[in-house]
Amino acid sequence: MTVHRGRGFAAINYPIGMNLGGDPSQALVHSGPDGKFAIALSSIDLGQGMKSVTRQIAAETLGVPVEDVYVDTADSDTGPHCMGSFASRGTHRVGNAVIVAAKEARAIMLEAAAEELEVNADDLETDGRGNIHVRGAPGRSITTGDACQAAQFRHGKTVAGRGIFLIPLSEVDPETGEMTPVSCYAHAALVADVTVDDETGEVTVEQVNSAYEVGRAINPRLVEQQLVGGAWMGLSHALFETTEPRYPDRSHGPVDFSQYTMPGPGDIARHDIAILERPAPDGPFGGKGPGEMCANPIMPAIANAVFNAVGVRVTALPITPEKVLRGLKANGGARPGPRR
Amino acid sequence: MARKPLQFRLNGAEKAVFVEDGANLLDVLRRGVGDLTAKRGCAQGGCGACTVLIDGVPGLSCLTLAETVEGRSVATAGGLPGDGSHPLQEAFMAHFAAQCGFCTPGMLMAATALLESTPHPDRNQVVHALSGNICRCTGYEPIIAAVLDVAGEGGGGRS
Amino acid sequence: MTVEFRKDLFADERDDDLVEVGKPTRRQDILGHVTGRSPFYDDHLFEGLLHMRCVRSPHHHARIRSIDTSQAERMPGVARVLTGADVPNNLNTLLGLMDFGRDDEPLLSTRKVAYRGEPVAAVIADSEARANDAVAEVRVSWEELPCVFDVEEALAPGAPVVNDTYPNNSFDYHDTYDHQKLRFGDVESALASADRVIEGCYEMSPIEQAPIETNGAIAAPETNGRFVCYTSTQALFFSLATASKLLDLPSNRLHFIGGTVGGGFGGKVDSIVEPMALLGCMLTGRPVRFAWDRAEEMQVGAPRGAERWYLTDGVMNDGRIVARRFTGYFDAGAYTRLSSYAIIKATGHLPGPYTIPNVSSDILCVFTNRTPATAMRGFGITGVDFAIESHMDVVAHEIGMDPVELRILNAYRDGDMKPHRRTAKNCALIECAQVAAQKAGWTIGDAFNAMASTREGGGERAAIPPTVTDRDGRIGERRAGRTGRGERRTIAPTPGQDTATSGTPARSGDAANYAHPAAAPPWQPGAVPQPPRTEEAPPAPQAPRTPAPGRYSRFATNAGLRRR
Amino acid sequence: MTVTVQCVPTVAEAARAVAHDRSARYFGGGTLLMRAVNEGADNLGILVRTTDPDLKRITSSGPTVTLGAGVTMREVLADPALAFLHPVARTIGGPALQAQATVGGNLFAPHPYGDMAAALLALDAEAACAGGPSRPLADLLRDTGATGSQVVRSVSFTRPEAGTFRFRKVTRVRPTGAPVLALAASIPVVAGRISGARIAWSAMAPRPLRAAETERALEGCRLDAAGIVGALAAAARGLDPPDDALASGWYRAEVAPVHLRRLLLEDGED
Repeated sequence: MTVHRGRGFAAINYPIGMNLGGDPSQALVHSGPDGKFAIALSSIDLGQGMKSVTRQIAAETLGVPVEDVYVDTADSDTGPHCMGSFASRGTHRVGNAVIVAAKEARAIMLEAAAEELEVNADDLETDGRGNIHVRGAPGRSITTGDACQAAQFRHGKTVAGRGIFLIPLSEVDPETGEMTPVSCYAHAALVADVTVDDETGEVTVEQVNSAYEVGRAINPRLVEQQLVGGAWMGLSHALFETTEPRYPDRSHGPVDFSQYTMPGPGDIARHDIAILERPAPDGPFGGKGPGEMCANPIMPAIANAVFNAVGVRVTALPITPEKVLRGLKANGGARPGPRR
Repeated sequence: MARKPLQFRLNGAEKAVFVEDGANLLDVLRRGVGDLTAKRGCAQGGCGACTVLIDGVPGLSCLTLAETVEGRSVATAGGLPGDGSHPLQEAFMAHFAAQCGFCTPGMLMAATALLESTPHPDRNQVVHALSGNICRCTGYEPIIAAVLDVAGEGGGGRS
Repeated sequence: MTVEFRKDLFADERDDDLVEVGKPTRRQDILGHVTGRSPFYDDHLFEGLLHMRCVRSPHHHARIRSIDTSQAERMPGVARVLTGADVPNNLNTLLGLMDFGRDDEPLLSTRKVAYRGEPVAAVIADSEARANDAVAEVRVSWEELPCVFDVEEALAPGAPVVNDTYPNNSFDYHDTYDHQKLRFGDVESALASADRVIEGCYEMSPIEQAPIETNGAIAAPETNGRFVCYTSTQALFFSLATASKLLDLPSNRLHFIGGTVGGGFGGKVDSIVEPMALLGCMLTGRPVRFAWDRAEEMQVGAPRGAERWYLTDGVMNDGRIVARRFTGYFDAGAYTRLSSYAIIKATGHLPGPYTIPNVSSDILCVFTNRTPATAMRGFGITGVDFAIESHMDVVAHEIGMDPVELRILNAYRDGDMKPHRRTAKNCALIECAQVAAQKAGWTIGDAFNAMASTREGGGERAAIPPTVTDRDGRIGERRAGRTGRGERRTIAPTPGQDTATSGTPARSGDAANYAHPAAAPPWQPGAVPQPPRTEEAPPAPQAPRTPAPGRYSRFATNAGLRRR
Repeated sequence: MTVTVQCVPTVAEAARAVAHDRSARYFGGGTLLMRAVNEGADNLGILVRTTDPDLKRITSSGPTVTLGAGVTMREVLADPALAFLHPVARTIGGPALQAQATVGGNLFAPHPYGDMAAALLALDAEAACAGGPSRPLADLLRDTGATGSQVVRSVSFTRPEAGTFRFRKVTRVRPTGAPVLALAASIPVVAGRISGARIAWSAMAPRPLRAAETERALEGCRLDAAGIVGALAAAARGLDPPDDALASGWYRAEVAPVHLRRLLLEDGED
């Protein structure tokens, strides 16, 4: 038996938001009587962190501490329209809608503060810790809570805002495919190190080194969650998963987690990540949305690493031991490529 | 359909319910006594989202015939502190070890069982302890790191 | 595992001095998760809850002769048995909300089934066990039909018709073609003059989203004639609007609650469980829960569809890729769902993150007798990325070039023109490649380490070349072995064009001049396509459905998507 | 279908109840039957279970080991005297499943399960059935099929000599996935020659089974690369490896000799 080492590379870009646009999302922001804010969305948190990302974006825009913001999602009676949580659109589309809504609410809060402090609202700034100062005169300040209270109980104004973000729908030319598919792209490149057992065809991913460009990491730990989990899923797509193992034949489709395989906690590879941030001009604080693109580069990188290790090019996912073994037999054994 | 009386302790409290013949413990917990913390991911024994402790031993509540817990003690994530102050809860929060949160109660119970029998497990023991619990979001690494953190074995090599 | 932030890169484009953005704040929902209290749809208790289970086709393709529910209705605990006749508006396509494509899928099928597991009836009973018992008592008389599973076989003359709404077994684009085109430059000439022509074929497997929480919904009567629906949906208003249409119910009588979902990955947008649970609720007056079991989630719930990609690259010996041609087949399964749309997305993505002066693609959405495909993480992109990046490795191997250097050499840069005729900006592929290689200790040449996305783009690389088009693949030209090489015509670029819409190019218009393979009848202007048939004809092609005014809403009526 | 559960005090009564009604099934650990109940399998009417303490009995101190059919994988793992079986029990599901899965249930688990059954075959175990004599496990499995109605009380076997029992399981998912294949072996070596070897497979046929031709080919051979050549050639002979989502029958047959060789030559130090 020989275990061969191999190394593969892949690089990808990924379109952010629903293709062609036409996918608005809306947000409503309002303050309670004491300056604690609620954000109403109809966007879905299916684990990607929608509530948390929009909460930070809202707090940054309002100029209040993140603890003063709570995001409520997905009650169609109270939440405004949202297209949905898919197509890497959450951070970009919903985040932008939240900014629009939060800016409107912030302006009302600052107007109330200006009236209380008897200054021009343009001269006010927030410190992000719950205070509104006169620029250049930090002693003259009012808390965001007091400002919101004043707005509602003395000035008769709602500290509230409405936001929508829409990239208008693009046409598609039938003859050339001319279109405006998206407004920005995320990027990634990845090196996978594998070993291949040339008697069994088994592939083990030993190490992953990656670079992901995400625009702006609104929350670095949430980005990390996506990248680590997404690379795991990509590895799973590369080596394990399919609902139709005899595609296009429909037989032996798995109906449980014994037969539908995914890497277990004993199969995970060490993954060292670099995060790059080139802000998207139209993203919320430059943010793009790493949730989908992070799963993609590892699939071809593993396929390329297997080729480098034993000279077998598996062109149909998943790269099962059987496919590798058949390739080895067709080639008359392993044909290791250059060491990299 | 026959219904049978069933008494057991749930997170220290006595429970008495009538259960349908052939009912599994998961349905009895969720619909019979209103403990919704055990999750139904497959009802096949394959995902671990419904993991509970039965007399301190981890069990898949979906594969447990409810009547077999007569007179026994069942522990669920519902018995963990509501303020997240259990060391495992704290570690899961600090390590961002949950995304959608659906597998989390089962993971917590599997990890609880491990740490009660093996207070200082190594990584391999943690991997084995979690091997019946599927997480589709995190790639397991943050969960393993969280459990190792509680075990005092460091956080899994974060830089 | 380590994570590093390369704050040194693109630092001048970024304000890192923000208060909350950029902070590793704990998730807002984390306490709910670690206490087991986060409220998923199934964590809402209702007195007198009923449970729904479906009667599903055991066949891949069959005509329904009859459905007898009488025995099931008499079973203990059964509240109601539903069939397609109970669905107020029993035909839909998900992207109808975007005015894209024709309604092609029933909620409960009445005439025929086109995939194994297709639902034809549903039982509502006071427990899942009793619902299961009654499902076994629904008698369906089937007449099996020939079936087709392979995307290219489905396009062959004589293949069984999978989906009567699309009798060619392919989605109709722009009322004109059986595929979506991309044409940029002159691929054939560039291939002819390239040093090397390198071909490949790559396949993406069907994949299950596998959220640990399966699809499900609970619908219950609310006061004042409204219905509440707790749902696992990924797209609340998408599901609400779909339910409103299928149930012919004004949307303000529906109250959807969700937002805390046990994983989705694209598998919770199809909006099936919500209208089903609501229909059950409307007809019984009681709360109804419809939750897929794991087997349904894996084999009936729509997967990421299979894809097959043929790539041909024209490459110079120095590594420059001068032409790239794609022919892609998306396996939609039996109904459209979202596959037609994924193809537009894939078209806009080609040829990957590279600047290639001549690019063409033909991508088909093909109907086969398998579970309908839908969205999954990386929808429309993941499969072609696997194809492109596998093929890049093949090219590097064939011409003896370092794989990382090949990518950097061809990478798109700020100011370059993309084949969909929009200028690239905000690029970062080169930097990602450099950083990943550096982390892995993969040595690349100094010249490649010195390159940057922000430099040496645009200029000649911003030009739109004279483009050769063709009218290959008119609707009705059903055949396999597509080449993407039809009659050629050249359209000149519009002067000064960069981000503006070019408008529809002029056509020479004489269809009789275009070449057709012998196997397919020549397309005639105005003729209704008549593919070879092996079974009885479907109903006459439907007129576009006119929505009952005010009954349900559309999200968009823009011409770009209305072109079908 | 909706089921009725009967609980009886003894195995003997359970066996009688099962024999009495065609729709009755003996309910052991429940890992397979409870799933069938949850999924509404239509061939279940009565589930018969018993609280008979005999089923939980382990006799492991002497030369003859007896495991009650209701002994769980977790209980096997808790017994240091059963250390040779720990590599088997440890890979059968995660800890929660191990606490429910029983030795008796594993004997009748459908493909691809049955790792413990393969181990017991390689140990030449006898099965004691309720209301019947003990019989070789190999015969019981051959005659019963995967969904047998036999109620097994216990299995017994002679404790293997140190270093003679080996187990190897190939999974797609580590550490406790379902087997692509598993093989167990008892390899006594007398005066440098293999004598009385027993090899058993799971997931290489519809049911776990002994590899008779391989065993014959090993007899009298040296336990080295040259000595096992004949056995490797015979590895997949007489087997009927099924196709499933984990692997095709072709793949299973193709790698069977590889894993047999690794078991014989590389796994000896475990």
